[in-house]
This record gives sequence, structure tokens and C-alpha cells, in this order.
Amino acid sequence: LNEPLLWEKGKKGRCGFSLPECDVDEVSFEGDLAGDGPDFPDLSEVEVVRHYTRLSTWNFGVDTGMYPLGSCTMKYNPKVNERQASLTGFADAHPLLPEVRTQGALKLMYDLEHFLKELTGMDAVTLQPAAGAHGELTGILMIYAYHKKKGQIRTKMLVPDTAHGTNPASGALCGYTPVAVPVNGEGIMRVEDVRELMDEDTAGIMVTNPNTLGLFEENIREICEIVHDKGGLVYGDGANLNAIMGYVKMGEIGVDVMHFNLHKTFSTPHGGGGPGSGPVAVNKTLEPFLPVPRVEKIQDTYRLVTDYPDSIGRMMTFYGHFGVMVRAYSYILSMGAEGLKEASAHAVLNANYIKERLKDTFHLAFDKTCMHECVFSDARQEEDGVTTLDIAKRLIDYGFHPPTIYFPLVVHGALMIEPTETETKEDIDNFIDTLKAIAKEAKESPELLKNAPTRSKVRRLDETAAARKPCLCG
Amino acid sequence: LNEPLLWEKGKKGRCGFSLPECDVDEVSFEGDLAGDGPDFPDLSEVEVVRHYTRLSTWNFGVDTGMYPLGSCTMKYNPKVNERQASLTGFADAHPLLPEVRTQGALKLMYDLEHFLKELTGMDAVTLQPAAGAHGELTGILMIYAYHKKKGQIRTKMLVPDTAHGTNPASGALCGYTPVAVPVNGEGIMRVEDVRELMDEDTAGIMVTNPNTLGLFEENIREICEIVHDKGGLVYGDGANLNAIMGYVKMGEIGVDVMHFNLHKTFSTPHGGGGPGSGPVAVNKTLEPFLPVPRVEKIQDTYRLVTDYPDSIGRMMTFYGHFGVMVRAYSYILSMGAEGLKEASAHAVLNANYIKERLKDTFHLAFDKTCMHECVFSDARQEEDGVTTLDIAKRLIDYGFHPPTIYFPLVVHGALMIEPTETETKEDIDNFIDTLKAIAKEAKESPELLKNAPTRSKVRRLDETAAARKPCLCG
Amino acid sequence: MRYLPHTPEDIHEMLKVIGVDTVDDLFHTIPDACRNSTPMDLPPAMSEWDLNAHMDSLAATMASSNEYRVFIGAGSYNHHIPSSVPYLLSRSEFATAYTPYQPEISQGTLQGIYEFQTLVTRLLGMDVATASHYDGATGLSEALLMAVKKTKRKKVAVSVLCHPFHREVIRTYMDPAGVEVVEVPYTPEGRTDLKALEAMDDLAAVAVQSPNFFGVVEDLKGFSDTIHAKKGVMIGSFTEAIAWGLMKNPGRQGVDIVAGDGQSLGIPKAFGGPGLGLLASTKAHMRQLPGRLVGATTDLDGKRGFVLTLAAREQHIRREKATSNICSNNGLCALNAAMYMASLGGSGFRRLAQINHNKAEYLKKALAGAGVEITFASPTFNEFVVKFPKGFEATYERLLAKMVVAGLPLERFYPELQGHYLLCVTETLSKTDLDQLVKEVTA
Amino acid sequence: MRYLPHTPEDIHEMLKVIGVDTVDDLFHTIPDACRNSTPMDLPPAMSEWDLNAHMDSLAATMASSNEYRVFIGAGSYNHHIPSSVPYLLSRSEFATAYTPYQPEISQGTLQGIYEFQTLVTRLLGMDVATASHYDGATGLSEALLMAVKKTKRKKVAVSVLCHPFHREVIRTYMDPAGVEVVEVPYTPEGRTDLKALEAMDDLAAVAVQSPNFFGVVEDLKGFSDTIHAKKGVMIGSFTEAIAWGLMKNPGRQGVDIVAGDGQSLGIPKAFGGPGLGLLASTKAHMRQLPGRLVGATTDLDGKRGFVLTLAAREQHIRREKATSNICSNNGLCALNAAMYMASLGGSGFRRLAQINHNKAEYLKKALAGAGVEITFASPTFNEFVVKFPKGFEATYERLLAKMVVAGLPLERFYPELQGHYLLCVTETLSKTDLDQLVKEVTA
Repeated sequence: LNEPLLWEKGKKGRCGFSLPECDVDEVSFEGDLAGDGPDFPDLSEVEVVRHYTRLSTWNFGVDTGMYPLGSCTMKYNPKVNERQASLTGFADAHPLLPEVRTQGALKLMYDLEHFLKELTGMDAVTLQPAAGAHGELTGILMIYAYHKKKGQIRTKMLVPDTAHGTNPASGALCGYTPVAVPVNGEGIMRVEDVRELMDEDTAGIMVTNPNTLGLFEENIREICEIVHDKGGLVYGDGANLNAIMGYVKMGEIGVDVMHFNLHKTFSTPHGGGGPGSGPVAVNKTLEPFLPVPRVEKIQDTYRLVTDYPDSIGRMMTFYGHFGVMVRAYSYILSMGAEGLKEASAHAVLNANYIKERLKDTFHLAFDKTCMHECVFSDARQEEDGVTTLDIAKRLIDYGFHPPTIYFPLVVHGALMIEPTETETKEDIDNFIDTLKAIAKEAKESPELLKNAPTRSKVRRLDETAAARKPCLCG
Repeated sequence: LNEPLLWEKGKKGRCGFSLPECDVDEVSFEGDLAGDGPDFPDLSEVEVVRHYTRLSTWNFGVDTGMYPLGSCTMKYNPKVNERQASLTGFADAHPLLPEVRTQGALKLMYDLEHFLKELTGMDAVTLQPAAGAHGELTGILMIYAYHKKKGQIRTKMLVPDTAHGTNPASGALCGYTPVAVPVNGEGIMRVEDVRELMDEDTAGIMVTNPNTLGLFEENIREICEIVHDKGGLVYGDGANLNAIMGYVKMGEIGVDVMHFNLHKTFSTPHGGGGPGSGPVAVNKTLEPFLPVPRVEKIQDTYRLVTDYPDSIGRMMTFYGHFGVMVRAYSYILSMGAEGLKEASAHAVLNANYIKERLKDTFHLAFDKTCMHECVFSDARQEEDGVTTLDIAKRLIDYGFHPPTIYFPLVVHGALMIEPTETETKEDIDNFIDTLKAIAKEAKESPELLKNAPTRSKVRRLDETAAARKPCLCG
Repeated sequence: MRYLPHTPEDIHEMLKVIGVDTVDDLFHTIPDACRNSTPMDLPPAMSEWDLNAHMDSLAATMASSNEYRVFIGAGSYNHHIPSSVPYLLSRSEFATAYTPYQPEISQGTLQGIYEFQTLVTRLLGMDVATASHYDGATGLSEALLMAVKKTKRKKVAVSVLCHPFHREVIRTYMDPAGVEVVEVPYTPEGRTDLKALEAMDDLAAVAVQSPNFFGVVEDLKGFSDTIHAKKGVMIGSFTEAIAWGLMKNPGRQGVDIVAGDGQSLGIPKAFGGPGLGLLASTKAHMRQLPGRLVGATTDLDGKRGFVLTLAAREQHIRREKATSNICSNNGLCALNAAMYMASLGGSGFRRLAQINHNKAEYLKKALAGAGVEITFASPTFNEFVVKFPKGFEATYERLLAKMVVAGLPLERFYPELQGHYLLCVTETLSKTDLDQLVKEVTA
Repeated sequence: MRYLPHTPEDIHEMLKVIGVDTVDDLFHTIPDACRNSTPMDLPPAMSEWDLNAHMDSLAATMASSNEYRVFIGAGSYNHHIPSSVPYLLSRSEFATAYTPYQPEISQGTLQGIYEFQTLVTRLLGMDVATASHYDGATGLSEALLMAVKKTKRKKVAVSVLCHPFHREVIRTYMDPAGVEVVEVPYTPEGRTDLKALEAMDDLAAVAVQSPNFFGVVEDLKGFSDTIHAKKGVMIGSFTEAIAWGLMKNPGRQGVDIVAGDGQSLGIPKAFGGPGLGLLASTKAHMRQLPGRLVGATTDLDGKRGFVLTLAAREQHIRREKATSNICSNNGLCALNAAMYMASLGGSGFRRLAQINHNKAEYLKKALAGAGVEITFASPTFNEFVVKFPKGFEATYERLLAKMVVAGLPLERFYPELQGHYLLCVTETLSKTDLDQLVKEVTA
């Protein structure tokens, strides 16, 4: 079933909205500043409903099937949390209401901050950042403010070459030039490299742990010491927190500031690319620099406090993505400490199971126990002229979402698989068997992979043409 | 994507339900009457969610596209009415609460009865019947009770041969033998036929008006008079009420008792076959026989009253499908009198438009102005060996739900099309063009129709085998 | 109007094609004498927002089980419903479809109902289950009519401890069918009197509910043996389906047809409906079953698929010779129940039943300990009858003001049980709620 | 645990394949020194039902716009949202998908966002719009950074009538980038002072909000002309998108980049977020835009399809050289806004804006008539500033007790405006509500 673009439908004069009668006089809006209103198509409600219903059927979500997108933690999103977020008291609350009338929301935020501190052993949290990258920016701004307060302008930032692109990009917004820390033969950073690269012009280091190879940075404590010794600070990227809940507290291993991806680790729907939420936790050193407003409890009353002279300021108009916080808070309450630890345990179990069962079929970048994800490559399939992209597209025909591909950059032709803890053994086995079948097809009839996908709404799309002659609106 | 049966999934010990902790002592349930609990598969929440999400994608609903199923009135179901039905006060209300704590629900029922009276000019309404056929049964039981009260046992019931199968079946439950009233060359009943068939052994007549050919029974007043003269009563089948709201009041043309299909005319979702709701309206003559309890307003308090000695009794455990009533009530309030009349007007307009544009392509059973539906047949396609079934199945490949087929029985190979008022002209045009294209295919490449559908989850199913060796559970 | 897409131009173009001037011209086949004498007098159309406010105000008057502690069951039970279930049910492909007459584009509904039928047979120990009926009462009435047809006898016995409203519906259905209904009385233990049944003759069937209206678990086997000896049909019924998590199922007790109410299976109480009628039987009664049945078959390519089957029983094929007049059933409620049963699973279902039992027994014991009379000593599930002290009406009102509904007065249904109340406890009530009731009742 | 499907057997089998004994063995790569010193101290796991009750109790403390009459806008607006929109948005195919990296199975999101981009360009009269940003403040900050990069100048001017919180965010973003922020003051008419801008030099850009924080409609054209004469970039902003139903769009006023807040477009206020940042520009700035862009293309068969495009601007390709660090955006909110705009349509959008205007003007006039000072005489949309009589604090509290929130005190943001309040009126307030406010305020 096809479905035209919105403006290829409808007819002037239709409306899919219940326009209220106007119970006061008409007052015309006239003069130079008056316009004509937007040129939108006019649709009836049934047209709108069918349009988006059809569009939705062309999408693949977690409810559709396994979505092993590495470093994205596409776990199942509990339906009950949607109920909580849509409660009138939350969804229909204005952010500037008098504080006495918003105690429930403030308490929720206050408690959620506390939970995140417990999870990480950090000292203070801001929930304000809108997404992971926004949290990174917040963290780097705080590092910047910290050095500035000490009268220092540092110009560099250590960034391992396994890092997400957001790391160097966030650093750049504060004027930091990234300095690459190479990965060693074991897939992690060496102490010596950091010792060599770290100096007093360097603001600190940004570490993702476990890193994007799914490997725990075993030298993290020594690395943190080196950085601290040179007056630097350690930034922890929390994208992979789902691997270590209940096992490692970032605050205890030397991390000074870290962000969370609430939507990943705490199971809120990713919404086709957002909204996310990227709270930031800090230790005492950085606490004065947290964004305002902060939520505080003063004699049984929760308040929004802005009186922090060293604060980096506001990161968003209001208090962050409260709707996402509600879901994450609900998730943590549903799981409890044991449940969260078990989630990490099962996430790691699933990744290692996949690694073991597939390592004879696909080249394993680093053959050692992984955490919540494992990284293969197309090295063995290359000889048959088959690439990671082909393998990924072929998975679509079998009803799976492909893994993350061509990342991390340190692995040529990477296939980065993160099953998460919510997949059943049966689905994981099915996924493994499918990848084996695809590897066999790669040898025997590679054209099946080259032509894939064939069962989707569209076949492979011309991305080059899209970028060369951008057509961004209709 | 395929999806196994529930019990082909899961593993003992999983659970998709949040079992509460038990805060009281365990008390074992023992002895002869103790069992082992049901042998259900154990599934996690994600398995349940994916199972039904996938199943849903194999279905076609009104939100999917045009659903011109004759006599089923598959109009668009407003989303806002789902909100109303799920309000805690309604969804979470026990039917046996003290009346003082259920005034809102009772008022809603009371007012809905009033609306239905206004729509039809009838004198009293019961909302209790669970579905159209259940409403029919209620009506016939009242006719039976009426005659019985007069000391008469009548044995026959006039039923036009255009009637739905539920009509004779409902009559049969009260021991009435149906007597067929033939349709004339104009597609409606003749006065003479009724006069000839009606006698004092006949309880009355069951009339669907407009009838299932989509034609108004123009002689209805005379027919009613004849039936009344012989002491009979006139039953009105409200299945096709969507054609005449604001144009005809059943109570004014001689109907003594009629049912509504709330889910059809008042736009509640059909749920893949129910729940429906089949209120019954009566005139003063039959009012004493209405089912109990009845909703009454006594000094500003709404009450459920059972004290009606002539009542036929209860038709359901409680008060009918209240959840459906909420939606229908909301729909009527959203439309108002003018909106409802306009709905009928547009429904009739759409049907006539289709009739006009397709009558050169398909044989039209009765070539005259129709009401809300029109009936074609496969007479012209027969010569190419193509049947109504083939045409219907081919429509599926084009993204339309097929019309009602092989009904009414009086038209050989009938295609009964009811577009409803909520379809846009564009979709109707598209439907018409598709049917024309199919007629062309029938001539040029009939195998396309014979093989249809090809784009659905399954192809044509072996219904004979299903009935011969029934496999009704797994 | 957002539900009516036609613009004046659309209408104009369409009329031109038809060849008439106005829409009203299309109504010319309606004789003047048949036209409305007066327009419909309905409230003016409301906007979505006014409607929301209006419905909120109506709903706010209701003592919902979310706010009140409601100790009433009696055919409608307050159980927790996982959020996943209404979410899945709201998918428009399920909700806005019709009866699956076109199986190729209805496999979602069809597989869902096939699974429902299977879960019901497993729950009840039966061979076949229908795609649903309206509710327990109507299902039970149809079950009795099945027996009447099968045995060609015109008398049925119904336990007086079948739900009083079910018995009323049965009378409504049986009267014009010329079927005599006799009631089987109850014993001082709150059970249906088997001895009384033994004395009855020419019965097409006997219907016994377990747990019965007093919450007492009945020994269905005894009734099966007795009615079978009389060549009648044994019909089992129930209103609280959760009980089957602990009780021996009807199939293992010789029951031929089971007709019960499925509202407990995750369906909102919704002021009494829509609920769900469960109707199941042994193979011998399969072709007499009323209503839809879904069966497995294969498609042209040999692929598994599902269809409505055995239509030869139904009104649209057999008309007056059909086994019933039923057309629409409660399909979406059946799917709802299947989703709920799938969410619980076998292990969860049993555990949930046990929790219900624990809580009800706790209250029973606590009330007894506080001196309240527990009327019947027999084992019960979820519900039981108590006799509250004289003057309890005032306590009842006081509790109501405190948002507690302290059970259902029974005198209306059983005049001999003056001062008696039927109390229901499910997993939704906490120990605190139960303790509060005991405290208030005995205050 | 319903979210963790593994049974002990599952785990056992998997461990066997891996070749270790326990799950904890898989954590051996974590040095002992890195292990948790103490377990996490979190509340015990709650059942769904306890969680529901807990969340209900938190939500119940909030003065929701459903129960209260809230006369506050100031960046978050109370507009009616059709039930169809949250329903469609809840479809899991939209809600539970990730960023559409695999376009073949993401055409729903991609077409939806392409349509969103198009509607935004039409709303604002721009050539290009991004797939969304976090909110108005962050979008506006990024817009200023675009101008800084483009002009290589290190100074930007921001109207003091841009939302105060937006200005705070701008300062946060600009400081480490070494960009100086100067504020353009306002005139006694409540408008940004164009003359003051004329006196400023070396500006990369000026940002002006319209309607501004006082609700006053600004003449953006004047600012465009002035800043263009200085070879700077004109940035338009807004917090109330509905205003474009009546106001001349930024494109027609010479604006280069528009960065505004889209929460008004059918997105719940949700205590401030998630909302929606709208970012659009003329073609000249296209390749400097931060964030995702969806473009049309064709597939192997020549069929129309959509992909994320111009990725060379983005962090995952360009890393530190990217136009921004943004990765996740507010995609679902963008889809939400598109659904809302599609539901209203062009005609509906304009009419809705008119109704908003009518109501706000009604209140303004009624208050003025009752002797309340309307601080600025300029034309406004939806919001306006009043000076309430002395002692109004008590009235404010009295109204709060009556479930009315009588505007936002402005002194906190503009110390010179002591006793002044910003009042907002949308279509959600009835004449009765407005009359009540007037009556109480002047009582």
C-alpha cells in the first residue's frame, strides 16, 4: 500500500480538528505585520489517521522485532510507563506553575537524581540535558568552567579512537582540539599512551566504558590517576551503562563527570530519533558548576534553585525532558537494584552468547569476553565481494533490524551487535541462525545479499543523489 | 514476517504480568476440588507485545483504508470516543455500585435513550441488547409477549427475502416460522403481496428499511397498515439507519419496534466482530414489555427500575454494552442533529455516485436511485468465467477491503457496496477506478483475479477442508 | 466537520455525475408521507473539548475501583489489567476491523481468536470453545437451548445458586421456546442440593455454577453423574474465571458444556459491559454450538491460515434453522482475554488465583475472628457470605462516605438472607484495606 | 520479571555454550578495584499496580491545565490536542524505532519527518528546515553559532525581549565559544529597540523574537534590513508558533534563520519538556544547519523514498568538524507537530490563531475597562503585560485557591516591571473563565 505525501492529499476546507466556537467578538489582526497563514493542506480526521497509520507500517520498532543496534541499547519499552507519562498531572502541567502546585514533579526529579547517584556513586546530578550529546556538552562546559575558574585555558581533550563522534564534536564546542588515544591489541587504552599524551594543556579525557568495542577499559583507574595528576578531569560517556549496573560505580573508579542516556539504559522509547534525555552526574569538585535550576528539598518542600554563582547556566529553556524522566523513574522503580543488576547481567550474557556462537562464522575484531555488545567485521566475507552493508540489508529480509555498521571506526567493516537483556533466547538463536544462513548465502549466492532488501517498502536508496542535489522539502 | 502460535512460544517460568507480592498468609486450596491450573504458555511481556503487534499487521481495519462492506456501515471511528470509554470513572465502575455513586453513567444511558427516541420518533428505548441480533431477539420477544398477553399464540412472521439471516433466526427463537415476502421488479415489497400473506396467525413483519438492496421500501406505510389491521406488529431492522437520519422517523411510518446497531450507525469500532450494541426502541403499545432494568429519572436522581410486571425480563446480566454506549453517546453529541442528517446525506450521495460511475461496468441489480448502498452483480463478468469472489479478492491486492458479497440472496453473485459518509471523494474515485481496472483485467487476464489475492499474508484458504475436518484449537 | 470530509465542491462534482441538483433530490424515493414531521431535537454539536469536559464530569460521579475499595464481585470482578493489554487492543487493525469474512486480510483477528479458543479449552478442560458470546447469562441460556435441541426435552434445571441475573435471562430466553425452568435449591452449606436434582425428571440439562453465587466451590462431578444417569446434559457455569487457577476444571468433572463469564480475564468492568461470554463443550456438542468458530486450514501454497468455519450452524447460511441468531459477538473482548491469559501464562494464572484465595481467606478469618457470622462453612473462592450485625446499614453508609463499598446486600436476591452480604476480595485489595474493613465493621 | 525473559534453564544453556559457570564470570574483565564497593541502594522493585498508585499520587499534586485555569504562557502554551494525535503517535512502529539509519525499514519516520520539514518551511516562509532540535533555546543558540561560523565574527546581539531563559541558554553556549553577547534593549512600546541595534557594530547576527516575551508583535523586516546592512545574519525566533496563523511569516520579512519553539504545535506541556526546537533557514545557510535532515531520493527501482542526508555536516561523520554535536533530536515531537499541523490544515491553523487572538483581545479590553493598566499599547498575540493594583499578591493567592493561576509575575525577569504580570490566553479558556478573572482581579 502506498501513501502520498500530505500535500498530495486533502482539499481546501476540510479539517481534522475540532475548532471551538468562538464565544467572544472577532478582532481582526491587521496591518503591515499581518500575514496569510501557512499553506498547509486541509485534511479530514480520517485522512490524517490513515496517513499516519500507513506510514507507521513502513517502520520497524522494538515491538516489531529484535533491534540489535550496537551502542543504542534498543531494549523493550514497558507500556505501563507510557501510562505514567501521559497522566494529566504530568502531561498537562505548565513548567512555570507556582512551586506549591508542582511538588509531585519536583519530588520525582529529586528522587530520580538520587537514584542516578546511587547507580554511579557520583555526588550530584542535573537532569536538564535533552539528550546524550547535550549531556556531553553540559559536562564539557563544566570542565571548561572548572579550568576557567582556576584561571586556566586548556586547549586539548584526549578522546580514544573508539569514541562516538559526539565526543570530539562536544569538545569542539568548547574549543578543545581532540587528541586521539589509540586502542591497543586488546581493544582498550594503554596506560602508557595516556601518560604520554596527557599534559597540562589538556583539559581531560573522555572515556566510554565499556567502550564501543563492548570491552571494559581495564586500565581506567590508572588512566584517571594520570589525568588527575596533570590537573585534568575525566569525562565518562554513559552510553554503555547498560553493561555495568550494579557492577561498577563510575564515581568510584575516577570519573569526575558523566552523562546518562536515560532513553537507552532506562528503557524509554527512542521515538525514531528522540526525544532522549541526557542527565549529567558529577563529583563534589564539579558540583558548583552544574546547570541551574537545580531541584532541592528545603524543609519538605521541593524547590527550583538558581542561586549558584559558578553554574554554567541554563542548558535548556525549562528543566529538561521531563516526560522521559517520568518513564526512566518508573522503570527504575519497577526494576529495583536487583532487577537493574540482572538486566546488566543478562545483557552481557546475551552478547557473549552471540559472540561465541558466531565467532566461527564472522571475523571477531577482539576475541575476548565482551560486555553488552560484540563487534564482528566482514573480513571473511570480503573475499566473496560481500560487505557489511550487504549483510545488514539481508538481515532486513529475515525480519531483523540490522546491527550498527561501520562503527567503531577502528574496526574495518564493523558489525556491532548489542542484543540487550530483553531478547529471549529463542529470538537470539533465531538471529544467530539467520546470520549463519546469510554467511552461507554470501558464499553460495552473494547476489541475494547484493539485492537485499527485497521485502521492505523500498529497496536500497540512492543516498549519493540525495546529498548531491538535496531535496529537503516538497 | 511470520509469528508462531502462542504455545509455540515462551518457556515455563516466564511471566508478562506484574504479580503482586502477597501481603497475607498463604492458604492452600486443597481437596477433591483442587486442580492444577491451566496449561497456558508462559511468556514475557516483550513476547506478548510482539506477538500481538505482528498479528495486528495482518489485519485490515477502517484506519487501513476504505472498507465498503455493505450493510455493515464501516465508517471512521473517532479516536476521541476511545478516550471517553476509557475514563476511569466509566471503565473502572462496578455495575452493582450503589445508585448514588453511579449517577453519571445512568444519566448517560438515560440521555442516550432520549437521543434514540428523537432520532426515530419512538416512545421508549432499552439499551440492554448486546448486538443487533440480540436487539432483534429482544424485539421479537416483546412481540411474542404482546400477543401472549392478549391470549394469542401466533406462529408465523413475515420476512422479506432481502432480509438479513438474523431476522428469520431471531423469529425462530420465539417459535415463529418465517414467511417470505418477495421483492418486486423495483427491489421492494409490494403492498399486494403483504396483503395476501398477512393473516391472524402471523405475528407481524420484520422490515429492513432501506432494505439490503439499498432501496427505500416506498410502500412501508401501507404495509404497516395492513399488518396492524390484522393485529400484527411491525418490526424495524435498524441495520441501515445510516441512510435516513433526519429524513425518516421510523415511529412515524408505522414501525412498532426496532433495533439500532449502535456500533454501525454511531461509529464505534467493530472490534473484528464485536462487541456491538443493539438498543431497541418501541412505541407506547410495546413499552410495558421492555426488558428490565430500565433507567428512570425520579426527582433528579437516576434509578434502575425493575418493577414492570409485563416486562419480558432481563436480556443480559447487567445493562448492556455500556462501553459501546459511551462511544455512541459521544458520537451523537459530536455530530448534533444537523451533523447526523448530513452524515446520512453524504452516505447516500456517495453510494449513488458509485452506482452511477460503475453501472456501465458492472451489472446493476436495480437501476434506480439508491440510498446508502448499491448492489451490483457479476452477471457481465460471468461470461469471462470470473465471479464475484474473484473480483472481491482482487480488490484486496489493490488495498481495498472487498464489499459484502453474495448477499442479498435475491441478487445472484451480489456485490453490495456501502461506502459510508466518511470516505473522501478521492478515495471513492480511486475505488471506482480500481473496480473498472479489475473489470478490464477480468476480460484481458482473468488469471490475475483467479490468483488473487497475492499481496496478503496468506492466499486463498481452503474453507472446505476447514469445515470437513474442523481443527478448532491447538 | 472533521468526520465528514466532503467540501461543497466535492458535493457539487458528485451531484453533477449523478445528474441531480441537490443531495436532497437523492431522497426522492422516500414518499412525502414518510418524511420526518419534525427535525430531531438533539443538543447542538459539541467540540471535542466540550465533549471531553462533559464526559469528565459524568465520569467523575462514579465510584471507580481506582478510588474506592469495592468489596463487590457478584459477576463483575476487579482485577489488575496490565497496561500492555489495552495498548495492544487499541491497535486499529484489531479495533476497527469487522468480522473476518475475508480471511486473507484478517489473519490477525483469526489467529488471535483461534488462540483464544485454545486457551479457553485449556482453561476449562473442554474440546471446543466458541469465538465468544455476549456474556455469561446469554451464553448459559444458549447452552441450555443446545441441550433442549439435543435431547428434545422441554425442561431444564438450574441451580438457584447460579447468578440471579443469569437465571432471569434464562427465563427470558426459555419462555417463548416453551421450555420449563425448574430451580434446584441450596443446602445449608451454601451448595446446590444434589438430592433435589436426583428427584427431578425429564430434564434436558442441569446448570450448576461453580464457584456459585455465594462463592462456594461446587462438586460438579456429582451433578454430572446424576444428570448423565438421566440422559441429560451437564452444564457448568461460573462468573469468576480466575478460580480455575486453583479449582479442578469442568472437563475433569464430567461437564458437557461450559458457559461462563470471562470478564475477569482482563476486561474492564465498564459498568457491566461489554464483557465476555465463554462457551465451550465436548466434541459431541460441537455442531450445536452457537456463534462463530475459527478453524485452522491451509492456503493455496500450503501455508497455515485460519478461517471462520462450520458456518452451516449460522444464521447467515441457515437462517431460521441456525443454532442461534447470533451475528456480532464480543470478539475484541475475546482478544482482550487472550492477551491477558497470555500475559499471565499458566504459572502466573495459578499464582494469581492463589493470591486471590489468600486474600479472601484472610478477610474471612479476620471477620470471623471479630465475631462476624460466616454464613456457609464450605470452601469458597474470592467471595463469601457474611451476616453483619443489626444496624449495619449505618456502617455501610459511613464506609461509603469513606470510599469503601462494603459488599452486596443479599436480601434482594435471597429474601431469606436478610442482613447477609456477599463480600468479594481480589488481588487488588491490600491487607490494609482488609484490616480497615474489619475494623470499621466491628467498630 | 516480566521485562527479563530468561529462565534459569535459558541462562544455564547459554553459559554452557560460552563455557563459563556463572554470569558473574563474564564480568572478569572488570578489575576488582573497579567493582562496586556497595550495592545500589534503591527502593525495592514495585509491581505495576503499586507503581500506578505511586505515580497517580505524584501527578495528583500538580495544577494541571485540565483542572486549573492557567493564564501563563511564557514559552509553554496550553492548546487543545486532538485525541487522534497521541493515538497515532503511540503506534509502536513510530515510538519504539531508533534514528532511521536503515531507510528501507524506516520510511514511516522518514516520510513523516520530510513532511514535517516541509510544513515548517511553509509555516515560516523558509527554504529548509531541520528534522528538529531540542527546544527553542538550544535551537536559537545553535542558530547564533551558525552565524558566528558563517561571518567569522565573535559578537552577537540578542533582543532583551527574547525569552529570558533563551537568553540564559545562549550565554551558556556562547561563553566557551568566546562569543560576546550584547542585548538590544526595549522601547516603551514593548518592542525591541531598532535604534539601539543600529548603533552596534561587528555583529555576526541579531536575534529578535516575535511575538516577543511581552507578546508584542515585532517588525522583523526593520531588523533584517539593519543587520543585513551590517553584513550580519538576521535570526528570527518565537515561542508561540500559532501566531504564524495571523502574522506575516519570517521569510517575508527578510529573516535568514528562524529558530523557535514548537511546543505549541500539539505537544503536551509536560512540565517543560520534551518540546520541540524548530530550526529553518534560507538555502544559503543549508549546509551550516546542525542536526538531521531528511531528503527525497529514489530506490533501485526508481521508487520515491526518503533518507537522512547531508550527513557530512554531522558528528558521526565529521566528528570535531561537525556543525554541531547533536545526535538524538526530538523526532517524535516533530512527528507530533506534523500530525497536529496536518489535522488543523492551513484553514484550521489560521482560524485557530484568530480565535486565540480574539480571546486574548477580549481579556485585554475587559481588564482595561476594569481599570487595569495595559503596559504596552503595541499589537500583541496571545500574551500581554498588565500592571495589577498594589496588593495583588493576595488576590493571586486567593485565585490560586480557586484553581486559577493569574499570570506570571515579571519582576523576576525584568526588575523594572515590579507589579507587572504576563498574561496568556489561548482557545482553551472560555469567556466565562476570562470574565471570572476580570471580576476577581478587580474585586
